[in-house]
Amino acid sequence: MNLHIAAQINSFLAALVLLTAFGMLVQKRVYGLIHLFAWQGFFLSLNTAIVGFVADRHHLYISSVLTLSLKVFLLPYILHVLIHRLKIRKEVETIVNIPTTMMIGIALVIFSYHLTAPVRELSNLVTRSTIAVALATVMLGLLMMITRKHAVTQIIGFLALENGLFFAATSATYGMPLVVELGVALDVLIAAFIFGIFFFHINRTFDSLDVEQMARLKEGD
Amino acid sequence: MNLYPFAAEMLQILIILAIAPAFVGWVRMLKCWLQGRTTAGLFQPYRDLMKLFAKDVILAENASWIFRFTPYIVFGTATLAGGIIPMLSVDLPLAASADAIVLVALFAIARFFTSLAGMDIGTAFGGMGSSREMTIASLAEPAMLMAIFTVSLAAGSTSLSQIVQVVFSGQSVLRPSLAFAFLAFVLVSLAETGRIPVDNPTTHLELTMIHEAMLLEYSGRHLALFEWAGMMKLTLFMALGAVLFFPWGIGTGSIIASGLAFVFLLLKLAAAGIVLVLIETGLAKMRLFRLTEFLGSAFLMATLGMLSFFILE
Amino acid sequence: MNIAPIELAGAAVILLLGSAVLAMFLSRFQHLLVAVSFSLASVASLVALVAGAWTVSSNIANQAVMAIGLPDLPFHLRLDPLAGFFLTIVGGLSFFVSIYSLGYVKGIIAQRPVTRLVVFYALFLAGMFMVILADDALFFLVAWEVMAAASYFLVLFEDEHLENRRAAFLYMVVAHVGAIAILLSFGVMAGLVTGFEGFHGYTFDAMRQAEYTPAWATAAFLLSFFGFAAKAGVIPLHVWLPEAHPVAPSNVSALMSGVMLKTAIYGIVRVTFDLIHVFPWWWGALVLMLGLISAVLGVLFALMQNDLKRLLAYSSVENIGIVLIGIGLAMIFTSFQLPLLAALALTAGLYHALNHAMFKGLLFMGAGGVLHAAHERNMEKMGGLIHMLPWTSGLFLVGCVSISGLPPFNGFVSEWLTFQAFLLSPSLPSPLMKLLIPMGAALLALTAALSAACFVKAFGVTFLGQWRGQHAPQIHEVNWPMKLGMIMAAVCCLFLGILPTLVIDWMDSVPEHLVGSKISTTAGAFGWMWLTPVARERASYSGPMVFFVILAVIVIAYLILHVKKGSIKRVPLWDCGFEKVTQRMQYTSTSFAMPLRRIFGFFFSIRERVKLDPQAAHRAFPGKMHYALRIRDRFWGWIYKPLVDASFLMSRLVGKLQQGRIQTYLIYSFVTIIFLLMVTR
Amino acid sequence: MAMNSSTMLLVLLGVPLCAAAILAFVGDRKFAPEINILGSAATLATGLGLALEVYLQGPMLAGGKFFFVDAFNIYLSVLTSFVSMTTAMFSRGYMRREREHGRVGKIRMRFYHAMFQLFIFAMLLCLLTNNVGVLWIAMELATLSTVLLVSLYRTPTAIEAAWKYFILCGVGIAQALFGTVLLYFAAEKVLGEGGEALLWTNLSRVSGSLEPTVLSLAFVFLMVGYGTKVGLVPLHNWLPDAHSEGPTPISAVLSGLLLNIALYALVRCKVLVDGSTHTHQAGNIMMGFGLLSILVAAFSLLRQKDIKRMFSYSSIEHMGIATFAFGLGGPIATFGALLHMLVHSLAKSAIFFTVGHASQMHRTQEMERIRGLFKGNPLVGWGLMIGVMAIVGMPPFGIFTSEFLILTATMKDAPYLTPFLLLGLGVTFAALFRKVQPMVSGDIPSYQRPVKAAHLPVLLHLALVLIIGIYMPAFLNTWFHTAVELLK
Repeated sequence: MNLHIAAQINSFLAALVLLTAFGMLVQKRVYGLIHLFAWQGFFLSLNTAIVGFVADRHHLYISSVLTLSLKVFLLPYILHVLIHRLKIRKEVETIVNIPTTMMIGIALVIFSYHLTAPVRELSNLVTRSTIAVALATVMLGLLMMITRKHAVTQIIGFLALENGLFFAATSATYGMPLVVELGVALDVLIAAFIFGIFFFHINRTFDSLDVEQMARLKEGD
Repeated sequence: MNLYPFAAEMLQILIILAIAPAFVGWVRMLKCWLQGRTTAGLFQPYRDLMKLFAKDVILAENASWIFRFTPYIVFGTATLAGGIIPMLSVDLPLAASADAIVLVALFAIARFFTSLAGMDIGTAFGGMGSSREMTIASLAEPAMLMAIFTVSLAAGSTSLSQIVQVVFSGQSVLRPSLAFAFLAFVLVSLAETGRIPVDNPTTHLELTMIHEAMLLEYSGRHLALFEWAGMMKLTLFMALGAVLFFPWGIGTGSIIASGLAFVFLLLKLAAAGIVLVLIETGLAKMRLFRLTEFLGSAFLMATLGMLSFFILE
Repeated sequence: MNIAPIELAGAAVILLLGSAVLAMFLSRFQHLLVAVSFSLASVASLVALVAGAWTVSSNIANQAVMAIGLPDLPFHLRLDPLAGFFLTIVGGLSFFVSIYSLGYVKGIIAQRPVTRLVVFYALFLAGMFMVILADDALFFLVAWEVMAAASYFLVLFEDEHLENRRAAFLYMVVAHVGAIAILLSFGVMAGLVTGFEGFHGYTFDAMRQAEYTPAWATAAFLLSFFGFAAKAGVIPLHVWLPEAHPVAPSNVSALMSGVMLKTAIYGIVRVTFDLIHVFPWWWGALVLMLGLISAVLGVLFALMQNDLKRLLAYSSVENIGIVLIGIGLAMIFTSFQLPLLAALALTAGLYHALNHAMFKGLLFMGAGGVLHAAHERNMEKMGGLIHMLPWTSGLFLVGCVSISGLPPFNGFVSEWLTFQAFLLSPSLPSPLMKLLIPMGAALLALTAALSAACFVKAFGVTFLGQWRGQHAPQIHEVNWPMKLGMIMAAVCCLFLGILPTLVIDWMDSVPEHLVGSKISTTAGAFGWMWLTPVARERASYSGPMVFFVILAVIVIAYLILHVKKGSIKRVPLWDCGFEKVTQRMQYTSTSFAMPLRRIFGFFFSIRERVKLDPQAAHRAFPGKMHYALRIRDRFWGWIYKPLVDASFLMSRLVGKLQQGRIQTYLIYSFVTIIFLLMVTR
Repeated sequence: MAMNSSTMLLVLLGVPLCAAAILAFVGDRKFAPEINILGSAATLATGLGLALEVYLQGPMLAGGKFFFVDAFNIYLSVLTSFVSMTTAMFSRGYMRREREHGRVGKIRMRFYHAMFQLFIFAMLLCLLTNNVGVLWIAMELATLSTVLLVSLYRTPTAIEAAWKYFILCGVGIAQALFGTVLLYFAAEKVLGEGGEALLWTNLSRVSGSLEPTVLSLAFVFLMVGYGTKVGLVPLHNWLPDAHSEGPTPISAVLSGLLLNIALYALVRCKVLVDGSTHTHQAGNIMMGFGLLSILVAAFSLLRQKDIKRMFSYSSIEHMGIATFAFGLGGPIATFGALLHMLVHSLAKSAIFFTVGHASQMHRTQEMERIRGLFKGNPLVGWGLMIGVMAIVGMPPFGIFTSEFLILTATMKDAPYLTPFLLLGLGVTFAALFRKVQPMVSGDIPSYQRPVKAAHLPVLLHLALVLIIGIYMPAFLNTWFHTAVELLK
């Protein structure tokens, strides 16, 4: 297929990624969050594969497969198991109310569009328009971590942020060198295990996963 | 080298030693006349000294060597001071060895040791006397020095004989700076020599006495030395004022001149005595803490003198 | 064989460092340790003294480079007359004090191990020597801080007492802040030299060659002056001094007051006259003003003290003030191109520095003797020691007379010279200066008079009268090394007082180097007996004459009065017809200072409380009275407390940044990114 | 034997990895600490050998351009392996006592030892890799390997600290990855895509022709990312918690080494950005962060109660100084900054050793209850005192030299900032002394227990700091100068 269509598909997927990001921002239920995260991962890997196909970078296939296995199956599975094991309340309450969060999110999207303008001018790739989306996803992930007061949601936000980075990598530069991709994937994997362990510890010590309780170490009096 | 200056030096010292009691006697006589009492005569002080010298010394048990050493050092400094103030002649060998500042310092030595002697015995009065003495001194000395500085700025020198010469040869003596300095000097010398209104030399009422309180335990030759030194100090201050501010007739070399100078000196001292007595009978003794104002005004005078030296002259 | 003075000085430093290391190994045999290391210290000090004196007299400047420090910036050493002069001061006093310590520290062994004292004593001396020898910014500061740190540990020696810890802490903080200021001033000077393409700008030589713009020169001067003033205890930076000096062991306080403050003076002279060497008159005016303030307030605070060593410490503030007066005058004269007068003023200042080292060292050693014998620092409890400590009291008296500026001792000479410098101010072109500077002379006179009062009190209350405590303790005279140390210092005081001309002849190369003129040509013009700084007509002083005439009169009078053997009867005190007088009726130091406290009270924050016994029959006849007096100097409340409060407030605010919730932290980084993106975009 | 440099380099990285693998199984045995020490010692030996090579032959590429050794990173690698060895020595006795006190069990000991070596490996990889991407990965690995060490004691505060460490550093490092992506994006234009484009050697070669706008954008993310790891205010909040809650050996290496590594990464990136933008913008940003860190840390120091927490704030302050100096640029400031990184990590880890002993002697980290160390245990007392003297910049210790250079350079280039530095340093000094003096001085409290202190590490570190202060070896000097050339 020609570049034009590829570019359209690409930007369409980008839109979907952004959508899922927003979805996570407003989603209240934990399982919902995990599903959305899985979907985002799926779009991501799909996008990667397409970019790999269009620009025939074969190592992108590998990373797409990695993404698929890691972010669509493995991580959501782990999270499921954990949540099941730890019997977490299904509802997760936010600190800031949803509409405000939305507003901030939109502002962030605009901001990141504005920021990435120079990069867009420079790029001659089909995927150049999507870098703004990538940055936005990163920002939204961060925003989510800020607005949620639950360990699991924070982790999901963190992973979403990671997704954003990955998306940036593929969309801005047709993917980082393979060794880097692998390394990043490895790190994510380790991180996954670590937060798994953490959930247990936190749950045991504070008998809930509410990070609000973890505010003993402080200076202010 | 001609021995003349040394002769003049010795002569002057001897004269001071000799006439100091007489001057005090003169002052007392005047006072008696003013207060309508009969006088003990001009020579009573000599008799007192004789008597004291003749007496045995009685020391407190815990008097240390300082107590016994002090009278001598007081007397010594007074004598040296007598040697360096040019009264008969301006070229005294000793005068070169000590200038106005040293003169002040000499009196400071005497005071320093006197106060120590006052504290040596360990009575309340001795300590009180020393404390007050040092307080007054620390206010009086700056004023004194300022007065002298004014004069020495005018004369461009701190060496006494130089000052005397300059002022002597100076065309006009009606310089405002000198006038102010003189006023300051008078006030200060009242304080330094412990006269009314600062201190009453004749009192022995414990709470009012200052200088006497330190000498309370002294007797015999020690007391005599103190008394004599005190008389010399008074005389010297008067003489100093006389030669610094009214240096007429000061000798400049020859024997005749010195003889003339001696006559002039006697006249000046007589006049000074009169002024002193007038002041003393005119005023009453001040409270200790009024002295701040008294000496403060002395200091002010001196400062004004210095300012007027820079501004007016 | 021929060796340069600087090699001698270096040898002294190495000897000291060696003895410090040695001391760590000897710590098991305390007595041996004391004997060995303090004799080493005294030898080293003597060597340094020789090196310094030699340099000054031979009027040479020789340099050396030690290949340590940074490879690009090895330690530069230089021994010129100025350095030599201060090396002489430090070496001299530390020689006396080291001898003294041989006896003094032996007395401490019984109470506690003294290894720390010994080690840091050696380091302290080494530090001071190195400060004087240093010829580049880095080495200077290293030496400076070694000195500070060593003295800090010496102050902390008896670290179980709270007051020692407080004092040490305060001292260290002030010293370090001062050191940073000095560092920055060197930064200014070095920066102007090279622009930091290389390291050679840090050498003093390079700084000497540099051309300074007025603004930068002023910045450098102000910074360095701040730093050095903090070390010298110039009011208002003096608060640490009266805390730190009293609590240190007395031999150390002698050194701290006697010579450590002088290194700060050295620094000021070095930076202004040598490194910057072209400056406007108002620098001098500033120094002069601060000097006057320190002199007057210092002596007033000293007067109010009841702790002997504290009193001495405050009087150091005063004397540093007097030194600064001389230096300030010299700076003013220099800036108006009056080299001869500048030389006079500088000589006066430096001479006073020398004198102060001698008599303050002597006094602190004496105080140490009292402490050693009576285990008491509070004068209110002492008295009558002259009968039990004849030597100590006599030597202490010498110190008192000298510091009170009475002829024929040394204190008077330097004050006299300073007065002369003051009286030469009419030759200044600026009318304002003409008018104002003589006022300073009045303040100096006030200082002199007050210090006389202060030391009458110190000596009188401590040594004269009778023991004020309940029962007089068994007090023995101090041992010989201590006596020896004090005697030597006392002899120096007399010598410096009687034969100033010789000393001034000797030290004349210093002003010659710095302000390009010397006063010995006039000073010694009429023979060694007559000190005539400018011209004989102007002023002249002959120490020997004064001394010998007074002596002669005393002897004559004594002989005359003792030809016939007059008997001396010892009787009890005359009690003025009161009840039996007890020793509790004596004037105490508080009551002695009372009139002056009333007069100058507004300088202090005084809280005075008199409580009458409630169950007295009538308030005119109180059963007993309770009297409480607390005197503080106001600067603490004015300057330091606000600073402390401000910094704690600040830290509370900063603490609010971090109140534990992870979301907040995330927001921080979020905001940071946004902000930075805004900035860069 | 003569290994060529690249094998030596592989050994250098391999040893800690193997040690980690071994210790993962036998880490709870009696001889585990010895293995730990042995591994670190071997690492150090190899590091020294490599350093010698570099010193003789200059910078080199190895492992097919994958590794790169120059004056800048070799001295940090030697430092890293050295401090890790001394820390291993220290942790031998320390962890045994912790185990006796029942604070850690068998599994955790195993975990501890393995992770310790893994952490060393990660840091060395960080330093030696030539690939900016791998640099990032190694950095993340270093974080992850220490997260669970921080929570080793499983106390609520420990877990909280570790969680914050994990999340904040994770987020931060993610920003860094974004920056790296942008960097790659810009590099690709010049170098063409593929692994080549992320090699630092290539990047620095062509940095002049990299797109400035992109790089300045990238630098923001790199700055925030690695800055979080350096612990620069306001990204520092995890640091005091993490450094104070973990076992003391870990605090020592975290404060002494990891911060250096992060700063290293930051500086590498700055060089590229400067090369491309030719403005002082990056420098200014770093100066801003540095100054803010110095001031905030200084004032926070005033209110500390926990001894380890206090010293982690002082680490923030010193990292601030180094960052400030690197931002300031210029030969002398950079020289000072490099020296500062070295001496700070030596002095700081020495302090943490003594602090560990002190807190074990009193069974607490509360400074109120730590007293009389001079008398109680001279080594610990004087070690702490001298260490603090060094850390606050008293001569004749090396930190004074570096601060001297930095401050004077500041006086030259940015005089208006010196008052703040003066304030910061003054307050830090006062704060530290105010707390330390009572701890060392005074009489022994009743509840103090004697411990057998590990002499060698403390003495070794302090001696080195002293030597560097009064007599810096020539080879160090040449290294720094070549490094300064690299960082121009």
